[in-house]
Amino acid sequence: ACQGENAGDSSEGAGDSNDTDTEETADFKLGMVTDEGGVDDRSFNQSGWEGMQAWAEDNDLGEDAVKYYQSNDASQFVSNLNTAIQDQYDIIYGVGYQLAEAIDDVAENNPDQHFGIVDGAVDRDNVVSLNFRDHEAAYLVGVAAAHTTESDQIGFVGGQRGVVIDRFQAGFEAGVASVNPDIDVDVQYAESFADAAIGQQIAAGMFSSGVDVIYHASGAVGNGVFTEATDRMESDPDNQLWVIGVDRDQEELGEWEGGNLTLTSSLKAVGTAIQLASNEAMEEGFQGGENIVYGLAEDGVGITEGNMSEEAWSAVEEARQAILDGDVEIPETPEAE
Amino acid sequence: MSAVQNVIEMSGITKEFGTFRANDNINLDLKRGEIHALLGENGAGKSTLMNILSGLLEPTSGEIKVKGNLVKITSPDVANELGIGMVHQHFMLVDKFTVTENIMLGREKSKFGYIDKKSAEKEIRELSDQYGLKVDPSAKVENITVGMQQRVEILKTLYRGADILIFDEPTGVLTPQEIEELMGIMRKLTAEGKSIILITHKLDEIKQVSNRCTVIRRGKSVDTVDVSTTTQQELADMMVGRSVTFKVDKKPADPKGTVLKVDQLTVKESRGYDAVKEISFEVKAGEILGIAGVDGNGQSELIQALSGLTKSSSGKVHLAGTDITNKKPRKITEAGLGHIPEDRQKYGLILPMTLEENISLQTYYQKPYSNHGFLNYKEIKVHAKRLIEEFDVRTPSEEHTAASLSGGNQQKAIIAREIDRDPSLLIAAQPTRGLDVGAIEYIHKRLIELRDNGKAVLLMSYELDEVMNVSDRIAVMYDGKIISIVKANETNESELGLLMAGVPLAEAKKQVNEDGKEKVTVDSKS
Amino acid sequence: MLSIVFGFLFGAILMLAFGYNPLLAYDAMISGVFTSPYFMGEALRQATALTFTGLGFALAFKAGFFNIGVSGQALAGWISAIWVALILPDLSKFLLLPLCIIVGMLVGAIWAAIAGVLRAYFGTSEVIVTIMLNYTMLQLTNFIIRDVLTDGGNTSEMVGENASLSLSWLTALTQNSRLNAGIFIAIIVVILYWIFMTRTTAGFEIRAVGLNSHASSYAGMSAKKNIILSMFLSGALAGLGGAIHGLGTFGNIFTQGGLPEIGFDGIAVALLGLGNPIGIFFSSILFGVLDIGAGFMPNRAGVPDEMANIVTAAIIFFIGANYMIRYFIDKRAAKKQTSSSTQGGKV
Amino acid sequence: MNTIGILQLIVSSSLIYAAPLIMTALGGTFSERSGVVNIGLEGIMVMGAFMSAVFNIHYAATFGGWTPWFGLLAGGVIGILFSLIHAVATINLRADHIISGTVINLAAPAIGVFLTRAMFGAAQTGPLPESFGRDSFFLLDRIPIIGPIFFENTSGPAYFGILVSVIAWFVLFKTKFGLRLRSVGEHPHAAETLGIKVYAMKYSGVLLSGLLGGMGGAIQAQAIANEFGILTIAGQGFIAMAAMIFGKWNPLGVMGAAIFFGFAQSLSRIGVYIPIIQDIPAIWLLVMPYLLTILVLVGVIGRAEAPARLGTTYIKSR
Ligand SMILES: Nc1ncnc2c1ncn2[C@@H]1O[C@H](COP(=O)(O)OP(=O)(O)OP(=O)(O)O)[C@@H](O)[C@H]1O
Ligand SMILES: Nc1ncnc2c1ncn2[C@@H]1O[C@H](COP(=O)(O)OP(=O)(O)OP(=O)(O)O)[C@@H](O)[C@H]1O
Ligand SMILES: [Mg+2]
Ligand SMILES: [Mg+2]
Repeated sequence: ACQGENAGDSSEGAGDSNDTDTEETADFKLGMVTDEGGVDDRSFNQSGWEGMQAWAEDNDLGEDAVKYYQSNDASQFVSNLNTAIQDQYDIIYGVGYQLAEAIDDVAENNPDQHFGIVDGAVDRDNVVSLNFRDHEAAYLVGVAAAHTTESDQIGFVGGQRGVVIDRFQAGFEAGVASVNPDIDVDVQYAESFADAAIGQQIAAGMFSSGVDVIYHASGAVGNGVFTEATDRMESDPDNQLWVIGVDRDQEELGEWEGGNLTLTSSLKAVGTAIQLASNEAMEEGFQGGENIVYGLAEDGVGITEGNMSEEAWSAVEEARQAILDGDVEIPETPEAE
Repeated sequence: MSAVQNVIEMSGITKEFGTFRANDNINLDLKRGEIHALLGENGAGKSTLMNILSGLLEPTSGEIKVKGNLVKITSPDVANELGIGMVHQHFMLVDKFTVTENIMLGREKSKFGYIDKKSAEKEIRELSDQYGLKVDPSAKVENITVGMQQRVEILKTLYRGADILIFDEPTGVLTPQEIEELMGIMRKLTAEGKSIILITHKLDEIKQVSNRCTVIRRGKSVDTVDVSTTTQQELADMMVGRSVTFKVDKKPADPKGTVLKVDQLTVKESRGYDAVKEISFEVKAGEILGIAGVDGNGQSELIQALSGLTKSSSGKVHLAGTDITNKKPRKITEAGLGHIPEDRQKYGLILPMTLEENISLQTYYQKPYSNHGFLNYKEIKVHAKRLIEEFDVRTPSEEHTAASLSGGNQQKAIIAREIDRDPSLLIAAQPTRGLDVGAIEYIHKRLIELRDNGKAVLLMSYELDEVMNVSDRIAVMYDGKIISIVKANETNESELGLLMAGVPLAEAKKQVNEDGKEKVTVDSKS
Repeated sequence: MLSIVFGFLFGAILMLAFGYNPLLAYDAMISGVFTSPYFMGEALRQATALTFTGLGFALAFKAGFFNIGVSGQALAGWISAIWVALILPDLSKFLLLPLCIIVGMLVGAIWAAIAGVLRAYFGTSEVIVTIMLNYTMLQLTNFIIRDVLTDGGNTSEMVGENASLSLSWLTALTQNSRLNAGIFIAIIVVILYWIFMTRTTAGFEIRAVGLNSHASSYAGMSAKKNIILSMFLSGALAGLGGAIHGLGTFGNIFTQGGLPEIGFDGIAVALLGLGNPIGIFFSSILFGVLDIGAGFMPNRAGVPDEMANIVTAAIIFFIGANYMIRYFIDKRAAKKQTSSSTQGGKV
Repeated sequence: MNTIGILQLIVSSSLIYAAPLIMTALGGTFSERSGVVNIGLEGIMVMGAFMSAVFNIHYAATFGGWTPWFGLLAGGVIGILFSLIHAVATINLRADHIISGTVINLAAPAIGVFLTRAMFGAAQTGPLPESFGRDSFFLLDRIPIIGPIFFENTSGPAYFGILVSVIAWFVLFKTKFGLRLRSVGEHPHAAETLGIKVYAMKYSGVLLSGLLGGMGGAIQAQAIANEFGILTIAGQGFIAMAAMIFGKWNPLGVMGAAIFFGFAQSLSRIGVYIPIIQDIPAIWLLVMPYLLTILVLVGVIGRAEAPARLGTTYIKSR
């Protein structure tokens, strides 16, 4: 198969200096197909790609061992997967639940090719599914929120309703309730992952109604939530508001003149999951047909300390331990209203 | 410098559009205080020449001297500076602007960009008083009469201080009264030392006001003559290059049964008031009924209602025995109506479509032009070719767009289409507007031919001559009503003029008689 | 044609300016698509959907309307076709497939006709109405997927074999691409569209109304009827495209954050094809190739795939500005002429 | 929440959404008043958002709190440059206005992201150091009832937009420039015979749309999204176009329409705090802004009257 001599160019960022021809050296190679958003989305896709790069470096495989394929539209998933197949990889990962159907489809037609789906489940012998206990992380930030709120009103802003965001909502609500069942969680969906103005409007409504901590799981919509919070803090610094970030450490979004209002962020280590799964596959063989779920225990999800109070942090630590010990049951779907 | 000075001298003007020569070595001079007529067939190159003078077009070659100085008129602004102003054939007015805005546009009185409307309005009022150009400065142009629009155009040039005025076919859209008024204004302007170039197809107007006349044929100047010593016939012959007849040749009418019967028809105008008020009349087979009247007295609305383009609010219309009241245009067409619409480019043609498609615009859905919803272009083409030939529509081919035809030929195409359908009634609204005498002659002939074949014709025109020469009976409309119906051969221009002004028939006859006597005495004295 | 060359040239210049190798990029794009039956199949599959949305936009455009809502109408066709297929999985293929497609087409048509009716009877701008209906359809579709087709999920079930457009020989021929029977429907529709617009009285009326509504009503055509009809047909084409995209490309539907790309690309395709159905078909293919080929540029040539969009935009720009190209050609021709004629004069 | 609280929320959250729309729709108004259709507003917003984000990141240290306002200017400038393409294409090269606008919409996101990748190594710029934040209007916020509702902690850019609307209205209807601009959109031939430079006026119209559209994008980036990425402008340009038509090409009407869109959006987001509205099923609230717009348009506003020669190419007679 032909791999462009310049393949390194597309793998911007880390370890880009090595220009020597390493075509033949890589004996285990990974491909990745992004979902809409691209590899440098400072979030999900990027985390996956960085994980792959780190994996290549750790195993001294050279940069040609990993490559990504960018999708701008849902219709490109299948063709990107097929492009990747032509380029011959040991495992091709699809990042994002949107790719599940496409992987299912392509995996059926290419039984000898190994695939991985991140954040989704495909039940085939040549596919490994990597999933996350998002609800565990959401639970922890829920605990943090409950220990931080003064008004006993907390907000949750979801992007588009669906299985994945449901996990966030359910975990978060459970976490809050575990601290104080009387706290009101105001749940709203933007029905968008893009329009920040909607996020800002929702946040404005929530803060006005007395909410003082908002957790968002809504992609770019969340930018609007942060904007609204910082705007309010700057005009009224005495009234402390908090926002909780999602998927990666969103501390930088919470900067305002007088400090930082990112209470904490729930983390989802897509890259770690890919690294772990790939190493295991390389050493012990491909985990075809398995659905490997990464939670707190595997460092697949996590939480940042952020700007939590000590009290909140120790409560979070405690809750984490309880989860690890299997002492709490966290729901994956929100309670029906 | 002599007392009689040439304010304009155009010499050897040539203008080419691509390979086409619209002006070919034309010479023209204009004396101070003179009204100089420019005469020529459609497409002879009159507007082109004047557009060059007013800075809209640049000549391919030739020289222009203004007040003795050689000048290059590279833009309308330059023309303005030189004191040249033009009233265009097609009004250059912004409909949605007020009269004041239109007049001051480009020469706004302003402080730091902020428009001083008050002082502009004041100046406009002064000008309008000075020359007797009545306008309402604050009215929107779309709401004023055509006559007033024309006065706005004239005011535009005066407001810019023009002393050389060009009028391109100014009377085509005016009523006799308005024309009369315009002639007066032109005389007044020249009396104040302004000079005028007048383009018109109407020879009597040339005789009436102008001093000299330059005739252009096919882009070349034929001659410049002294109007007082040249007859209308001579002018016309010079223009066309052959001898033309003015008198419409027609046998007396032989009316038969009623074709169109209009009963108590009332039509609301788009803004809601009644434009046509309980009108009743009939048109018989084998006759031409003319509708005379000053623009804006309900003629357009009447015709729109008859042809189904607007709905009437009460009354009945029967065409060849069928009730067509408020029927859809197609039903009415099928009941036997042919219609040459007033605005040929807006209603009559789809300019970007080919001539053949335009010629089958009324029949495309019928056999043999289509079959079960499918068009038969073979038949359409055959038909178009026949009509183009028969009606002498000048076009390179039937596949050229209607837009590529000159106005006269566009009109011929419409007439061909409508007459060929053999309608029992033909409504012809302003069928010769803006056309040259040759074309007019032809169209009048076809209308009379139609009548002689036993069809009914309803002819609406603001042109009194046309109505009188072509119609058998004349209905005069005033204020939405038919004030009177008179026989064409028993009336005269003065009587019609009075009727059009709303004077009842008996009164009008009386006045005409008295006037006539007076005139005779005046004449005999001189 | 020339515009396409200029478009690629422009892209090449831009790439050079940013230090990329345009030859490598274009080679990656072209050979990526054309050396593989699979990717040729994919390009054609993408072209299939664009042909429909392009024709849909073009039809309304001919009638004088700016149907910016092809996206929403395509989505309407997509969701309803999938919905029908999921409701009636046991119907025979013979019945189910046409039913799904027809329902998709109808729903798209009705969605567009709303704008037509409002325009005809209230004079409401179809531009605003179709923009608003786009967002409405997006929300509605996501709602239906979540609350009707699934229990809170983001992806509907796959439709059964009986509602599938795939043809095994076509799939085999193109090495498992998703190219499907839709391409043949597209070709048929292109021909039907051409016949309809140029050879039928209804098409004649739509063109006439689009060019001059006054003269059309004078000639007995109903402006209202034609406004509604043209929007209806425009939506039907878009809906058909959506249905075929849904059944053929995906076999399901999923919640989306934005309107489907095939809608806005369809507008571009229509403009590229200059409103001529054959032209639209070929520009769809060009778009398909660019779209699929772009995927090869980052990896094989190190050029960001945004470049493909820039090239596309440039091509359309040059087509729109063909006056400029004509102008220069004419000028050169004129120069030649004058020089030859002066020569002739000397002789 | 008490009534004043709800009102304040409705007003401020309507304005949040409206701010970028007002500017962009005003831009469209200038362009279309001069006779040039500009569906490229979306693309122009993208470029404005991109440029302001870049500016913000690079110059935050230099300009401090004033950065967003300079960023607004930067967005406007790039908007002008981008609209120049549209102007040249439609005015000189006689391109179809819609084709040219589509080109801009296609090219802008591609170029924006392309350059963002080149400059930041990612498809998003990341958070901007300085954003517009909230403003209270000196003294005005002290007015009882009205003050807190309208003038306290509210969107500065939105009020800037309102101010620009009033200026735009004045320019369009009260000045020499406005009269000339409108005359060119209505009847370019007439304008030409009066010595008005038709092309120059059209250029002004289109470039103004670039300026204002770019500023609209800059507001979206610096007041709302607080970054630039492919998702920063997601259809706002089209909504702005709708607002322009809705407002009948009159700057004040356009402003009203933009605020109306903000209001309708806001109702669906904050409706949960308002009695009665909170009982409406969510899906209805979600589609309400759009359906409400259509209903208002049909029921109240009726026929929109575009400039007479909108979208037609003017060819100088020479
Ligand atoms: N812009 C143009 N491009 C090409 N040819 C033109 C153009 N304008 C005018 N012509 C040609 O020049 C000829 C003269 O046109 P012009 O308008 O001057 O005629 P005219 O004498 O004013 O006719 P009319 O009496 O009908 O007004 C026309 O036959 C037309 O073919
Ligand atoms: N821009 C143009 N390019 C090419 N030809 C033109 C142009 N403008 C006008 N013409 C030509 O000018 C001719 C007449 O145009 P115009 O509108 O001046 O009619 P006209 O001379 O006034 O005729 P009529 O008096 O019969 O209405 C047409 O044959 C048309 O082909
Ligand atoms: Mg003329
Ligand atoms: Mg003429």
